[in-house]
Amino acid sequence: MRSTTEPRPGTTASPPSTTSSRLSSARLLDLYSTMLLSRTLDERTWLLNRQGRGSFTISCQGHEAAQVGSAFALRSGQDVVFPYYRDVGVVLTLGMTARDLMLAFFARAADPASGGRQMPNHFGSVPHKIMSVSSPVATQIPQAAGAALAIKIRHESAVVAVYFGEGCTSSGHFHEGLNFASVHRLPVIFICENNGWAISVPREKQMGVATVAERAAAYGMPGVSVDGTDALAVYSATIQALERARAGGGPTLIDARVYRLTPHSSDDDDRRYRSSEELALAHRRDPLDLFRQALQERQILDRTGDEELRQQATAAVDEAVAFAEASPEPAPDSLHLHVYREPVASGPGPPILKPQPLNPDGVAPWQ
Amino acid sequence: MRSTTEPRPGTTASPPSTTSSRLSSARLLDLYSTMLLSRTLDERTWLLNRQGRGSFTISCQGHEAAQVGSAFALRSGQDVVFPYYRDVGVVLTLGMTARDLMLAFFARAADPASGGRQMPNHFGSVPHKIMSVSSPVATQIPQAAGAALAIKIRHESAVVAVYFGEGCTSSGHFHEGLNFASVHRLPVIFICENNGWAISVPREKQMGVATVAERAAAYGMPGVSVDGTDALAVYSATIQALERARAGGGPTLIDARVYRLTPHSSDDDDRRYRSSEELALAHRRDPLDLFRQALQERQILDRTGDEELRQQATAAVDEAVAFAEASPEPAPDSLHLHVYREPVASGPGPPILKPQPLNPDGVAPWQ
Amino acid sequence: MAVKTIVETIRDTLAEEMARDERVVVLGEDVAAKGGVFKATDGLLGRFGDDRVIDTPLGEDGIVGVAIGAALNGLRPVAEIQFADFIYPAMDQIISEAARMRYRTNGALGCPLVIRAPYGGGVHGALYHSQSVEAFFFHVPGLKICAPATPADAKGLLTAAIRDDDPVLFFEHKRLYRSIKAEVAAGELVVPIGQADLKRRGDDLSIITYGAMLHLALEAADQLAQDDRIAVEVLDLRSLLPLDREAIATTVHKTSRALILHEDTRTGGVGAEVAAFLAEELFDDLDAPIVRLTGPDVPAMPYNHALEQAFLPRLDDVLAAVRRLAAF
Amino acid sequence: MAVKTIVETIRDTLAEEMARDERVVVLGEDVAAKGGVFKATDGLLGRFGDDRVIDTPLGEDGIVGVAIGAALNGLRPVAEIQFADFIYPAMDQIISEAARMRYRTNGALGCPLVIRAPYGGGVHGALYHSQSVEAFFFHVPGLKICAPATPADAKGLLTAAIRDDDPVLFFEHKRLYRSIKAEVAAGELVVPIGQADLKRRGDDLSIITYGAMLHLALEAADQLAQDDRIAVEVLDLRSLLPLDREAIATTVHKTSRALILHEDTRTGGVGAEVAAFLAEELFDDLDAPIVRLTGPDVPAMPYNHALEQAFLPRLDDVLAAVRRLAAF
Ligand SMILES: Cc1ncc(C[n+]2csc(CCOP(=O)(O)OP(=O)(O)O)c2C)c(N)n1
Ligand SMILES: Cc1ncc(C[n+]2csc(CCOP(=O)(O)OP(=O)(O)O)c2C)c(N)n1
Ligand SMILES: [Mg+2]
Ligand SMILES: [Mg+2]
Repeated sequence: MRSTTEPRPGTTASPPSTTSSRLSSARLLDLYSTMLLSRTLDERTWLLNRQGRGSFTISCQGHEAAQVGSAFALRSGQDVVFPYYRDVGVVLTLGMTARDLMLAFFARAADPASGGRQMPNHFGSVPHKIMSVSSPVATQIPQAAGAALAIKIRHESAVVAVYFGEGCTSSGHFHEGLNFASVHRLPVIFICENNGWAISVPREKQMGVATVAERAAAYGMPGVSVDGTDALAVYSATIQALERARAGGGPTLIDARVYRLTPHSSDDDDRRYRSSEELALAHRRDPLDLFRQALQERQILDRTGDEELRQQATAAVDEAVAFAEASPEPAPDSLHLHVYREPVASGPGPPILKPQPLNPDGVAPWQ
Repeated sequence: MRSTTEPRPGTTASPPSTTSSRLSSARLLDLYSTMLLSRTLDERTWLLNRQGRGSFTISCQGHEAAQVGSAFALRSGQDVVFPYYRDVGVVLTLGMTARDLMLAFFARAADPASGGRQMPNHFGSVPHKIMSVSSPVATQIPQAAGAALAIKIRHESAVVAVYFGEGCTSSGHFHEGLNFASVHRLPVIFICENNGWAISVPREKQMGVATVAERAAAYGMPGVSVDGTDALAVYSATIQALERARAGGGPTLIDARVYRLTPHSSDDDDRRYRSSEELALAHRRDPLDLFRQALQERQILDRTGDEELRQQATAAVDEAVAFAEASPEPAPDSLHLHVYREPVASGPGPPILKPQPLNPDGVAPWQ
Repeated sequence: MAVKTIVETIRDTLAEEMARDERVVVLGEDVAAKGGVFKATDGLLGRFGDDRVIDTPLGEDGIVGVAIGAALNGLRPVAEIQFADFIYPAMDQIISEAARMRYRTNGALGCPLVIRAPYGGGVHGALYHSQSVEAFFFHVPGLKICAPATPADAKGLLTAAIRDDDPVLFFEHKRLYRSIKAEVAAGELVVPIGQADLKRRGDDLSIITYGAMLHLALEAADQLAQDDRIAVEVLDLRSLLPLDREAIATTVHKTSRALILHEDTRTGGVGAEVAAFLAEELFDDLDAPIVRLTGPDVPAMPYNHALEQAFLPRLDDVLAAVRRLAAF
Repeated sequence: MAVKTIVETIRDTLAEEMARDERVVVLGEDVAAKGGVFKATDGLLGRFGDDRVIDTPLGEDGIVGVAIGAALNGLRPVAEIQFADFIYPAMDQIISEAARMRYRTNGALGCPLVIRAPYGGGVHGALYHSQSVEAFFFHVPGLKICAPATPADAKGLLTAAIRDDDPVLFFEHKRLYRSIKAEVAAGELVVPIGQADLKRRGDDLSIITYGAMLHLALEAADQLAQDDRIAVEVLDLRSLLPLDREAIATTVHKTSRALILHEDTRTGGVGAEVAAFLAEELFDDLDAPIVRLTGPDVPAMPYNHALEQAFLPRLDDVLAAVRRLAAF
């Protein structure tokens, strides 16, 4: 973990830090498996998309260390988490399953996030305190401050973690959220997965500072710049921020420098705006490779062990795809459900007056 | 001018700086007279309000040095200025007159800002390139960046100056405006009249930093903290920012620490939220007194000279009040003008169809 | 029974609900020490402390965003927007987030939140302290909207709003804050959101209205009864969303003539929906055109007194409209 | 004459206007190197340079705020909001500032600005890439709104919008971007904002519509002419604000029956105003109720294909509505 101004990730090649970690070997393997599952699942969605079996995907690839590393510090079901659309690794760490995510990919009724209403990767799971992701970016940032306010008022020990890309730090939502959190010294961690691109807009066109960490100065909160391809560095930065939050020290902004290894989404063609050299360089710091090497160096993992874990991940994804694809779709009529807690009679006048209304409830009554 | 973190103005008592100024005696007297006129005019609006001759006023009192000092550095009709509602001193410096402001106070047709449509102090004057003030705060900040973008694209040497209170620095508009300006290194000066209160909300509940200047770090632009009760300090800070902007060095944030000597507006009762001691302390650093003392010390002004200037200011305000109060009101029918450049036929169907429409144009046709 | 103004009723109701349910918190600009620019939260800080009565930084986006997050995490926030005219920075949070939360989670997660905002003109508030903004939210399924015009309705609807499990916009007409006084019964009063109220009965013509215009309608109805022997029925919508289509249908079925009256500007206002509903569902019942009497299609109400008055629908306008309609 | 899609027409028109008037600049997220997520600004960067084709930081408030300031200082900005669903953060700048600038300066200062935004659904865009947002702006005097449904109208209206001295919201239905192709004459074409267009003539019934629903209406009209000998007249509003009340009155005066069709949700939609206008001004002409066929009152269009289809008005719905109305 470093707090200095650094060039775009991919241009440095420091080895992943392992010393600062207090994780057991079993936990380290767990962390690696979760990264692996995230990657495997993510890759599969691209395949399915190309096969025409799902119309959209958006990726965590390149962000897995930042996601799983940070989420490993959180307490599932206790801490309140606002992920964003790339956070496959975060939600899998917290307890959502490959099935859950594939149910969303196929827009099935059993999708726990939205019952197939939202796009894939718009996560959400009430038991895991994973708040609902929406598409308008950065809206979750002031909401995270609000969730932390509730914690503070109730004197709970939970912490809020909120995730977003560096593009979102340009949004007014970011400013108002961090400002509020800093005034009230709220227990919230702002985690930026800074991949240097907002779709096609590079960091230089996004902000007048070299790092997102510098933005923290406007709120009098620590801005911690960390190599986001290093899972353990992110883990320990998150632990520190958590401890600070729980001790009443207020919020922290973590700037996790990562690289997006895929186009923005299945609708994007990134060759229009970034070079293949840049991408190749980034692949040399693939967080999965780095973490595998670290585990191998520490002799926690060998080649066969790795092969086994990969097969497990593939099997889990295979199973999830089969399960989800066979799972029922929402009924067309369910379109009208859950606008309000109680169904609202938004219909026409009383039937007494118009026994045959032309248009009883706002939709075509003739169907 | 100091760029350090300092306590609330009113608690320090450094003498106004005069050395850094290159203003002639005549210009210094001019500066003082403009501050005096601002104060005199402002005080009169409170009187008129208490007399029931105008339903609203909002004050520049305590901010005059920051306003006139900064505006003295601008080139009227060339630089583009976005003031806010306290900026009596700014607009008088740039060439608006006591008559103009009194026409607005009395909501007369000849009010050059809005023809009596807006509240008093919602300034605007096309020939002076004073952009129109609205009530929703901070909206002018990204607009100032946009005006500066136009200057940059056309390679002009003009600069944009935009004014706002420290409360506005919490708004998303502030963030998006400064961020855009910093990315494009635009020729714009962000001038915060930091009086430590947003109506009843004190600085500590407004931001997690001690000074507004610190907010500049998030945009990689200089944040200059200046004693806003010292007209010449503000003047020279503004000159430096202007030179920087014109040299292509990009934007500057000036944090001018002032104190609001009146309640927020004629609708406010500030005894509910701030102590009379705090106010008394601030009165001891009344910018008008400080500047008069400085001029007296430099023997540019003596007691009779001051008395004369005061009489001139009073006479100008007397004349403006008489003129404006006698000036005609807008015609009620003019309500419908200037919604669009060209009047729009938003009426009913063609007269052929309905010779006697019940409601021809969206307003009561029976009147 | 005490005689109270609307603003007193709002304050007392907030205090009652805060005492009843500790999840209820109040936040907004100047709501704590100052007690709100209209004094609607006066005294709450002293009684409930600064954990539950929170002065926010200046930023409506943040106010509503924070309130949503707090609601998601178990509180029942009542956010104040100082003037309805300043609600626009919060549109993204209100429309994209609060209104869609339950729908997008397929019912898993609600957003119990009240946003109070003084609205409306006629108090020299000029372009930006006079606006009616209800129509923007009226087009957002997932939101509820209240616009009471009497102290009792203010109490009953605010109580219902705070207890509601969905986001409620609560618009308080600032011209009525102190100008309308009435008896308000002590003790709990809940007016269900979505129920209009017949404020006056009559057989000849229905005025459908809400907010400050209710009182203009009642005044007109009195005069028309005396001078013209026209019996006007006055329906106060009170809640705009859900819209009480049943009550609207019932009154127009009875009278066969409808005048829709609101202060907000005309094109795309709430009155358009009421008229469209009637034109579709009660076509056979109508004996006359459906007339809307509204503010004009200009951006907002000017400061100058004569212009402000020219904006507002007046008693004479209502009288003339009713007479024409009754004679149709 | 070249056959073009709507998105090609938009791109070419932007290029033509930029070539004609150097004050025209384009700004938004991903509009430069990427050429826009729908490719509507593709090639402009190479041709006009990065002073005039500007990738902005991620923030719609900033995009529109900057555009307003640029417009006040002599440019003619064309801002792109990547999806109409993301326009809400810019509401304050659009409504409080752009729309009210001329009015609040008593005519002294205009705000010539175009905001382009792809809108509408049926492309698996889910809740937040499918919305119709026109109704929010329809209630804002001071704004103009275009919603073309053919390449020629897209060209003519975009040209008019860029040359207009007032702020224009320009909504492009994303389902039509590439699905509708038609001949577009070379050379200048200006379609005045505020003029609806009769896209098909008929004596029996009027369908009043805009956007993607125009094409559904035309398809239905064809089928009804063949199968039912019902002659449907189809009025394409094209511009929503100013609303062409004259054209609406003319067609309904002729046919005496009106079906209003839009994809946007029902309550408080543009169709409500059209219906309310007719119910007030053409009451004597009407032979049947005014029927609206619209998207349902749910927060937005879901991702799941079956749910998405359930949201959208369908051909069968239009046929059934026309048949019922014609038989009334
Ligand atoms: C308010 C809003 N504006 C625009 C978009 C379209 N959009 C989706 S993702 C994105 C870029 C986000 O960049 P960043 O925050 O850096 O996250 P990343 O995708 O790089 O992880 C944009 C512009 C959106 N979803 N919401
Ligand atoms: C968007 C918006 N929200 C709220 C208000 C109400 N209001 C008017 S001035 C003000 C405080 C402004 O404080 P500051 O920016 O510090 O300026 P000051 O008045 O102290 O000079 C508030 C909250 C407003 N005008 N606009
Ligand atoms: Mg990014
Ligand atoms: Mg202040």
